[in-house]
Amino acid sequence: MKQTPVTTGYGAAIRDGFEYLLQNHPSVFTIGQGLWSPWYVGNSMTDLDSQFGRERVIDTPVSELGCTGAALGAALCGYRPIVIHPRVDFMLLAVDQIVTQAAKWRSMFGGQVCAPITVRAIINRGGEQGAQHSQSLQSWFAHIPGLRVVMPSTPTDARDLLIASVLSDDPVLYLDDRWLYGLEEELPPIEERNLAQEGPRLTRTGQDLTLVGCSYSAHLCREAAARLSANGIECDVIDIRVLNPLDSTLMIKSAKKTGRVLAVDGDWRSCGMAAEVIASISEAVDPRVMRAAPRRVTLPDAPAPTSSPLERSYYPTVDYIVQRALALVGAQQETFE
Amino acid sequence: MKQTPVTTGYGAAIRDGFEYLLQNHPSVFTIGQGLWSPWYVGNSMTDLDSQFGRERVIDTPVSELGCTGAALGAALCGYRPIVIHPRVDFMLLAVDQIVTQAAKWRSMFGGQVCAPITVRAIINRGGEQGAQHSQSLQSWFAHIPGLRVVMPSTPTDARDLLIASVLSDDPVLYLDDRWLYGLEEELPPIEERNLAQEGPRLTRTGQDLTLVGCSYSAHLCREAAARLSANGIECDVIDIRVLNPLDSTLMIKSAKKTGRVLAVDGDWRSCGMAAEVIASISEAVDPRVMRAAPRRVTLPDAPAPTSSPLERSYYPTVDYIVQRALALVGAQQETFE
Amino acid sequence: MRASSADTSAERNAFSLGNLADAGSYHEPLLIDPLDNEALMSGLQRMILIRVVEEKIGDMVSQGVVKCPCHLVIGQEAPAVGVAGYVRKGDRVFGAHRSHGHFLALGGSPHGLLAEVQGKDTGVSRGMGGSMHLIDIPNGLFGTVPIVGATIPIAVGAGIAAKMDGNGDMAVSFFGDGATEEGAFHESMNLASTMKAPVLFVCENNFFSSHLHINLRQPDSSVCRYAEAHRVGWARADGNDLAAVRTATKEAVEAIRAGEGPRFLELVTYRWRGHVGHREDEDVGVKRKDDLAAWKLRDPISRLAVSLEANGALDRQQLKRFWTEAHTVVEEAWAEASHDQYPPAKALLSRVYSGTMARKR
Amino acid sequence: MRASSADTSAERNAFSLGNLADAGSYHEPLLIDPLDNEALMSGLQRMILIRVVEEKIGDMVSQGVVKCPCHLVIGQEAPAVGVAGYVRKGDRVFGAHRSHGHFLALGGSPHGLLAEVQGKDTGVSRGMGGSMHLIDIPNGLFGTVPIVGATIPIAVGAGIAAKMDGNGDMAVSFFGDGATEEGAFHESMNLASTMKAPVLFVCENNFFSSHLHINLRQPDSSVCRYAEAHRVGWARADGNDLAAVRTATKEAVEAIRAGEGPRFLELVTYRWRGHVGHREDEDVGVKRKDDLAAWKLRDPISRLAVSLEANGALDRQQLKRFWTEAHTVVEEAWAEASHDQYPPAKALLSRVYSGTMARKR
Ligand SMILES: Cc1ncc(C[n+]2csc(CCOP(=O)(O)OP(=O)(O)O)c2C)c(N)n1
Ligand SMILES: Cc1ncc(C[n+]2csc(CCOP(=O)(O)OP(=O)(O)O)c2C)c(N)n1
Ligand SMILES: [Mg+2]
Ligand SMILES: [Mg+2]
Repeated sequence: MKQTPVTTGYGAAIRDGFEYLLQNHPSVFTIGQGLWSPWYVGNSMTDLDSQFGRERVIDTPVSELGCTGAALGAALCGYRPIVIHPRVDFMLLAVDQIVTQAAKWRSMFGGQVCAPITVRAIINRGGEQGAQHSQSLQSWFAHIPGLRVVMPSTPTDARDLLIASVLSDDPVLYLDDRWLYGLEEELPPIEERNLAQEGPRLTRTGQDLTLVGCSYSAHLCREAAARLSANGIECDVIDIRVLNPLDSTLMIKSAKKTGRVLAVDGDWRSCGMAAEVIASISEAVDPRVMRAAPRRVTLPDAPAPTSSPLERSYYPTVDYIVQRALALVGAQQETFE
Repeated sequence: MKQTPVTTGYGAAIRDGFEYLLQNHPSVFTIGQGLWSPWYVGNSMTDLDSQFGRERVIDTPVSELGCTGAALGAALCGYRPIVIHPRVDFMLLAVDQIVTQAAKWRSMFGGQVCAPITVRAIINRGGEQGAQHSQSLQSWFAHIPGLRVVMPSTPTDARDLLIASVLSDDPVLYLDDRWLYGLEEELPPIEERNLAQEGPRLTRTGQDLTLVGCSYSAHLCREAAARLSANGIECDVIDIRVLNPLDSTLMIKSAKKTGRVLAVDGDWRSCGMAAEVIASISEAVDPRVMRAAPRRVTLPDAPAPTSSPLERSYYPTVDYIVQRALALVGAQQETFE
Repeated sequence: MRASSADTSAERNAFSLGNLADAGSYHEPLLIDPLDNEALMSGLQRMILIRVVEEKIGDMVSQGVVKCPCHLVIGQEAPAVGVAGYVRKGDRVFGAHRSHGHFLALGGSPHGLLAEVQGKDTGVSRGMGGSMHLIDIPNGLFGTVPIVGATIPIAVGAGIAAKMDGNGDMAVSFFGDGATEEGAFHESMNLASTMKAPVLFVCENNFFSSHLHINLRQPDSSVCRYAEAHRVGWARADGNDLAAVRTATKEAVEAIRAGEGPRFLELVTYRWRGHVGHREDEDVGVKRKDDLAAWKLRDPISRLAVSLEANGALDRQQLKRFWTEAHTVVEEAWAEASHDQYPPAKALLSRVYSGTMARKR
Repeated sequence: MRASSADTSAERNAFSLGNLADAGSYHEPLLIDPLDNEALMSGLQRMILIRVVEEKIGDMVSQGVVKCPCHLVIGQEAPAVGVAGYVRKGDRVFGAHRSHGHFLALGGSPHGLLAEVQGKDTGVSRGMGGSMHLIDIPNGLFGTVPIVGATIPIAVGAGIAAKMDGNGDMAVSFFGDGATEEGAFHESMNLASTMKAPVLFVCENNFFSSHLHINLRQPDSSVCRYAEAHRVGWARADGNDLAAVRTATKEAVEAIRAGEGPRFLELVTYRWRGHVGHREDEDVGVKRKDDLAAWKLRDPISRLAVSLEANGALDRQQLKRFWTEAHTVVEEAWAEASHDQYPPAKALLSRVYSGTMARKR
């Protein structure tokens, strides 16, 4: 008798990660807004409170800075808290605790303490929510030494990188994107991984072009690569996965092979993750090897709109990436004015 | 009888800007911590309170978020407040009001309001102050659409760009660096400028290498260029001045001419301003024109230390820039493994 | 002067909501000063308009026509209308995520709101804001945004501006009980108190922040104790009683305009719909369902109508007409908005900076 | 239940500092319970050690030998020492920018501190923190940092951890009056109160935040009103009276360990030096100078010494020995620290992440 494979969605996979952690690691607890609500954070934490008790799954007042600081405090005392921010935008109120405190305590105290706090924030954009409910800002946090930044693009990674983040002795920002919650896959058994050993991954190989992205953009890159392949263009696709500290080995190697790079990111352009990809590659690859100038696909230089027609043109799409990739591959003839 | 030229220091030039604004524009006021102190913000605001009254020069409780929000509120009501954060680190508590509010209100309300708030924060590093008193983070703010980011590197710019920032109808982050306060120059008469027309400036020309930096790094670049010139290497030096929105025309043009770029920045590397410079150039310049891979000089990937020997090795210096520039110029023979 | 909290335990009672929190209380007719009849009649009309607009939006949300997140104010119409009665030209009002009522109470156009929630260029925010970002400068609404607590310091700044202007104008900050948990709230109260800024802080305490009851988020259910701590004069009133809201507002606004500094109002009320969206029961448990049934008997509209009828100021026919008129206005506005255009493509980049276009990507 | 601030005006007096704020008061000998003599004697010794260390650091700052910013605690020794007397193993203490006293009161080594302010590898933070970032886990000091208010929520988290541990341990958060203006303070108080976290909040109210008197930053000078608002049991005491500090701490700590949740202490005191650095008069105007002279008569050390002498617990000789011993300890520690090594170059990158090196540039 043949078994049909059981697939798990991205949101449910995150929940699996929480369940595993709460079950196997007594030092883990989670704190943040919406944890006792049936809907606040999608299906990613459903009923964890009844399963593990409201002492370990703590819903909070509307106090982002205070709650993040509290999680850090518990982390300094041997716990491995996961603080939840249902939107990146809300988390910005807690920047001091994440960037000026958590990321720096280890180095500032000569390596005598570690702060194994995981800050999980959700990118929850679209749906006409507008400028204050749509920011992702991974580029900001990837800028900060001492803070590991993780963005899974598949259900397996969503689960396993969550576990690795929480088990890391360093502070970690873990960002998941609600637009990925629709993805499903068959999950392998859980394996505890060392986050320090995780990094970018080559998820498809080709000779013509290197596509680099993280999180939902990595997903878009994979889709675009499939479409481009149908057009006879074969891509290396790199899913960044761990944005900070960034290991650029793979992307440099790929750029040397293809000579062409398209960096895709769902954040803004200036000083963004796509800029980092291009800078890292440009610094390390002999320009004579490049067959075209590298290019970025990012958000336009504007806050997120609400109106649906504007929203549709705001976010990078597979179509747009394909179109830019085609231009890039034809770009040996491109003229630079 | 020959007159000796009267020179003004960077800090005093900022004070001149405040004085001009408060004298000529009744809608201007300033609010923040330390404004009634003789020493808190160096000599950049000395005695403004007694000169213009404590209703227009307002010292505040230790409430960064509240005071920044209050300045924004006054800006929405026709005033042109300048909110002062004596250190960038303290300003991070106000990120929501700067990034999620001020930078977005215009677009979010369909262009019906403007928020002419100027946030002035001071980069005040060194002196063994350590990790929480030394951040600059211009790269963060240059990442945000809707927020103009200004970093003057000369006394004249310190004064005139402050005035232009305050008179701009957009929210502006104006960052000055205490390490520049020692610079002196003869100031031309004040001229009100349109900030939207201001941008990077070529402060020295040469054929061999393009040096790009902002604020104190622009100063280092100028010094390094003088030293390199003595070694027969002539540099284009670009002072970015306005980091966001970034006009990359000048740096692209220069890179096409010199074929070599060294981007210097006093902020961290990943997703930083130096990455943006390199990405902007790499995207726009035919790689065949480049004579070497572009390079970055930034802070190392660590929080600021306190101990003086570590502090000395932490910040980019003229020596280090010269050394990297020499390597770059010899880099046609550089091997890329 | 050694002292401790033991010394002050007695008056902690002043900070309990008592029967104001009891869903079963406050069903009897309102105490109305006949001098206030006229204002209450127009207030009633305004509350009915808000109710009808909100029900329309709720229907359109349920049909999937309106897609932006809408936080309906049904059941909480009185605070907005009561306070708006004392807002004059020159005052600046700020709201939050649940601000359709504030917008309409100040005289905002139903068409402008209904166009905005559809993302149309004719919306009050030109289609760039949706339900959560409303603005109406001509009517004194200087902005509403959904970052909890964010407009509170902004309102203090508007108060500072009003003080500098010297015309006796004030700023008004509407927010919920949840917002009092944000540090921004406390920083703002202290700043306004210290600077004697003319700000009216209005907390609509509806017991809930999203799914969470205030008893799970704070050690006590009345938030006036914060005003007391920050030395801001405060008053608490039944937020479902337009007459009581008006009285409390009047006193507070007089003090503010007299230069006495900020004032704080806690208006106790209840929302009928879920935190976001059109449903009644999207959030939470049984207790809330029972309470809701009782709170519906404390409906600010029908209780006022009954009282005005008892008073002789209102008759059945007139009341019916109020409802019909509101429905007509709303249906017409909706129809018009439905035919309006979306913002042009260039709106995305042309509205970021003053006078210049932002860069495409 | 309509109510207003008019109803509570009477007990606002409980939140005034009264003569605690009067520099001319509290010069008479302390009220001492002879049972406390032993603890007070060792407290006296500890306060003397703090004073001598601080004076040494001040001298070294003035000579330019110590370069990192130092916020001296001279004149404010009693709160740290008094509270430390009730800190036990398992408790976690957090401080801020002015924390040399907290470090030493908990038993921290003078050499570790003096090496740290010189940036030496043997310093308590291995030369990576300087004066403003101290840590001493073995003695319960879990960290002090100079971002005002930042350790308050962190301490609440340590309290939550202690509660989860279930051993009756507590967290202690030391901060100044200025810190009560940060939103983080209020969010923390509410969180601790709601979660009944075992946290002792200790506010050393020295009237000043940098150059600015509390009357220019807040509408009232006692900060206990915030504890009252957040429903955290509080007590206020003369922060220059070690016996009073001990009594207040004892009561608070007993309540905390009994599971009653957080407690708040306001300890009224005064700093003798400028906000930062060694000088007395770096900051401000004449008023402060006059006050300082009077506050010096309220010196926590000499007032306690006089009282213990009156009590018969202490004699002149012994007191002299305390000072001499402190000087010897401090001079030896300084000399040793001066010869210690700086951190190795690789410390910059090897301490950023656990187990891996960060990238160079
Ligand atoms: C800073 C921030 N944190 C969290 C949220 C999510 N959120 C939106 S509305 C809301 C509830 C606020 O409750 P309250 O202030 O009482 O207003 P109400 O919804 O009851 O009108 C929350 C938590 C947010 N929008 N912003
Ligand atoms: C967030 C932040 N804002 C401002 C400062 C600057 N600052 C350092 S100490 C201090 C005074 C704080 O006063 P208080 O809390 O009363 O402590 P004290 O100095 O009196 O011990 C200020 C404003 C800072 N370090 N961090
Ligand atoms: Mg509410
Ligand atoms: Mg103080």
